[in-house]
Amino acid sequence: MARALYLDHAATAPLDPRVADAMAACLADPELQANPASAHAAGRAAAEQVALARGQVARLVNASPEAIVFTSGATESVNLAALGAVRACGPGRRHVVTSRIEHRAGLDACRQLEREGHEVTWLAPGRDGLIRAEQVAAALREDTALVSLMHANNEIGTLTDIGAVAGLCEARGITFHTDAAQSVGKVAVDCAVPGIALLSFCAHKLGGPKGVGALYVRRRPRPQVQPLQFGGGHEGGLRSGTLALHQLAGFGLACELAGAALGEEPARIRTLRERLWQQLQAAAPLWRNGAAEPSVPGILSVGFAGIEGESLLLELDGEIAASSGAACSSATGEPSYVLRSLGRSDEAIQATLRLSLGRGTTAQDIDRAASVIVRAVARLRAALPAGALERIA
Amino acid sequence: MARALYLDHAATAPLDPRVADAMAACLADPELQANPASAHAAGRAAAEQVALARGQVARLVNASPEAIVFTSGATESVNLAALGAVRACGPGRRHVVTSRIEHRAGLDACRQLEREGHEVTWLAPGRDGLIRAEQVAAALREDTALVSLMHANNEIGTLTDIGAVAGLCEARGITFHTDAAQSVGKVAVDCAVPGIALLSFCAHKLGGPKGVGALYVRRRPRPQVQPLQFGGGHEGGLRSGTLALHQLAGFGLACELAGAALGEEPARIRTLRERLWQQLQAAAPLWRNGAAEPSVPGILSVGFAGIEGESLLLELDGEIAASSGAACSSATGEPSYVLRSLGRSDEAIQATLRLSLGRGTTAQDIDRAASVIVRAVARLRAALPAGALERIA
Amino acid sequence: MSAPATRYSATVRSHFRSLAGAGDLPPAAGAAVSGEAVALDRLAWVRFAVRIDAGRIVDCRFRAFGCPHTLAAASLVAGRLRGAPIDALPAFDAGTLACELDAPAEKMGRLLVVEDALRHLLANAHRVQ
Amino acid sequence: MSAPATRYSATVRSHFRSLAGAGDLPPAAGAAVSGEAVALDRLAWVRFAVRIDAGRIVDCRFRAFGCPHTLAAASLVAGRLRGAPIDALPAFDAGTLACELDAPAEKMGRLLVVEDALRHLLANAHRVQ
Ligand SMILES: Cc1ncc(COP(=O)(O)O)c(C=O)c1O
Ligand SMILES: Cc1ncc(COP(=O)(O)O)c(C=O)c1O
Repeated sequence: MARALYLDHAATAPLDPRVADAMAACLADPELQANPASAHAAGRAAAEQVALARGQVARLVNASPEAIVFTSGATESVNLAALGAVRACGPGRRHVVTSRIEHRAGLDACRQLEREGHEVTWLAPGRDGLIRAEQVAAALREDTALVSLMHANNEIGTLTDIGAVAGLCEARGITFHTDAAQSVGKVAVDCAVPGIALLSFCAHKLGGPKGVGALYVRRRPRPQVQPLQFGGGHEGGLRSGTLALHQLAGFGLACELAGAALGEEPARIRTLRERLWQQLQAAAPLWRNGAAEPSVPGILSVGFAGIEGESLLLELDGEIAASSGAACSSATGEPSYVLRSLGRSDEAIQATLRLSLGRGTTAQDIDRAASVIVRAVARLRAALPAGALERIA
Repeated sequence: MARALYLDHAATAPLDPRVADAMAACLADPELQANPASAHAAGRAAAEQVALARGQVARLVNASPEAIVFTSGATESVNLAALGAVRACGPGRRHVVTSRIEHRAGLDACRQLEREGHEVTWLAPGRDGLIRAEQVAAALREDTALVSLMHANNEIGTLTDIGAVAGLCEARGITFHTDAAQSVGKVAVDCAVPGIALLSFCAHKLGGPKGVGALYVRRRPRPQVQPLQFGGGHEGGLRSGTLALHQLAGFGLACELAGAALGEEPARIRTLRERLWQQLQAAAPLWRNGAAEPSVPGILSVGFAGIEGESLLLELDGEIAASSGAACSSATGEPSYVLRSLGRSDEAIQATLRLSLGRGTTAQDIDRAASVIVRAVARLRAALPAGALERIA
Repeated sequence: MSAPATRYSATVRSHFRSLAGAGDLPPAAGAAVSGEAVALDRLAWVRFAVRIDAGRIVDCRFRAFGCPHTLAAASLVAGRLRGAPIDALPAFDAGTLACELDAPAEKMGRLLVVEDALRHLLANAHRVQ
Repeated sequence: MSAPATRYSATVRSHFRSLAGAGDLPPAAGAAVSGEAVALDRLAWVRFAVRIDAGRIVDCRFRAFGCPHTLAAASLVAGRLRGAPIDALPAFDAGTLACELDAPAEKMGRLLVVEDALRHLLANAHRVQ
């Protein structure tokens, strides 16, 4: 069986082969085996490589290297930002603003803050999936400790105007965090935008390895952040634990490569996505979740009337690897709360496919994917009872 | 310049070349690039490899695979155990028992618990570096939530009788956690010993990659643990975040290899360590920190009268990579609190060298190391003012 | 980012792949009888149609919306009904279907919809008799 | 697990490697004078000894306990004193030593011990004169 066409880059992107090579070289190099925190020559050699990677990562988001805290991934970054910033606040600031469409990391971190006695305002998106700066403005209070809103949504790809939100927070002295796991390396992301205090991202969404991420922590003024894990005091005291050089080297190179591709790649991917959307019209009735723009280029969330999601996935199994709206957002498999908060019915949610494109995706791939999906949808619909097409939408 | 002799295995062990190869293969395999949480064929293939690694890791500590929670390293495991178990307790149990010689991860996590209003009993070791079960028994209270004691100490290698301590906790229904980062893979470690509820370890001390570790969480009865980071609900809800297959595969293989070597290797290493200690007698006056036994085989902490630590390290630079007592325990470089709690003076602490052996260490290495150290100590002592040899000890 | 890997038995896969028996009854001699059950909250909707002639089910077709197990169960039932004498029909309930398809426990709710559709079919068929 | 990587200048490395001037004064003509300073809390202990003959320092030796910068500073001072006329000695303090050795700020405390030992030496030398 030929390998399935991979259209699940938003779940994780395949490791860039150049990054794989660099990591393998790092793992095999006897000179780079020491602990970067060790004072001896071997440790210093490792520390130099860490500094190099930190610079590469920082550059992609226009930050200074000292503002980058390495973590184990975006889940940790988001938790460190949200839990850390709020727990570090005095009792006078107990209010948090976030949205209903954050990634589970942000959502569950804010739920934990509620359990810890904080009050959370959960902004709801419009039917277009967008959270607007005016909603944030209306939610801010005297005692707001943190605003945490994702940049690009991982299920529907829509972008929040974080510049506008950051500006609001800046004006009021409120810490603003954005989860940029789905946007860094896909569109230009600039930490120097006034008001961005904390910004989360990770390597494996942009061609780097899984298990490593970063939190940008603004230097001046530096937001107070309580660490999640304590220990030797690495990463400016914010994130203790031995640094994994091969992971950082892979992350660094992936950032450099993604940065170099930012000129052409977004437009190419966006064009492919719209081509896919056009070709899928042959499977009408269907709908698109979330506004087409503003968005990151590579994510298309589409629902097919009369389709049961699990059967569609089995139809596509071995042909196309994609995510289902039935279970986009968790390791446990519940219907997407993101699509639900866009006002979709549970039936419509489960009939959804998230197709996400990446660097390796070609026009040929898109054509093949569209024809496979159109055929699969047609076959399942051919067996539907009368009336089902209308009721499942 | 020939590569320095690496005697800093307790800081981090060089990656086993077989592990490096397996990880490189995993990073380069197009079939293994998906997210192990994805339902499609590619995701399932990755999930199968995760299960394999989980089994290998579990086997080394005689646990069931379901009891293994993957983390980013021992620092995270220790924090998850200590902060997690205590935060999950009701307000009725506010007391924690630990020691003054824990790794900074355990120490700083317990300091954080103090800041959160918990009461911590800090057990002091004897001059031999040992914490005794009787001390624990005397410290237990009605409201004790957690006992957290390391198995092998990372600076002096001494072993705590965790079976005895676990038994005490078992009898009283108290959660017992042990930081076994320095013992797993070095001596037999058995999670099935009655009373062990939580056990932390990591890959990079036993020939695996940096940036990955595990927390053993007993199944029955399962200790309550509040996660450090929230999200998709991976790892039984205890540790959310995308799993990094290449890291887990490397960890798994390293555990398998370490397990296979447990028959012969500990005795070999212990013999080499004692040979080193004997040969270093030529640099008398000198002393050994901590009891020679019970201990993990590979750690020798030795102090040299009249020696300034930084000068000794520079003498050895390029010849021997080892850690200094002046800065064993942190990324920031303070005198060792472990040696201080053994009753050593600050002068004696800074005159200390931690030499730690590992799988690659040979008898030849030991002989060379001893002669280099003896020569270095002699050269520095030759320049000492009269009386300094006696006063710095 | 995705559903837990549900594994499908060979029987499920083969019925799902062919969807044998899906569609409408072709015109023929005999009485056409149908039975249907819907439970959209369980994502299952199944309709059986049979043609009965001389005390025997001479043809059986199904239409269904649902997961692979639901579709496979409907297809399996349709195949077994075809040719069966009306007074000695093979007995099916959700339990036997789950067993034949090696379905996980969480699929029982959906298989009950198949069972319901079959029950309605049989009730209608007996009324026709 | 270890100290922050302290970098050493070429001057420090070269003096540290040779420890030129370490040891005791060999017997010779002229008056032997010494000066010493100890600060164990700063891990520094330095002792200079010079032989003075005909208004000139004809030999200088040091003994020291301390970090590479301390040892290098002592060695550097000893070398410069050797041969200097007693009424036109080169001027050294911790600042000039730090500058010559390219020492980081945290080493000033130790270099002050070298300065102190030198000061005591000179005081004793002038008394002998
Ligand atoms: C928007 C967003 N935030 C956070 C995460 C979590 O990232 P990680 O898998 O690195 O923990 C993801 C991806 O899973 C994501 O899409
Ligand atoms: C006893 C002990 N616990 C915890 C750790 C922390 O491990 P990691 O570097 O994997 O976070 C170490 C090593 O640094 C250790 O020796």
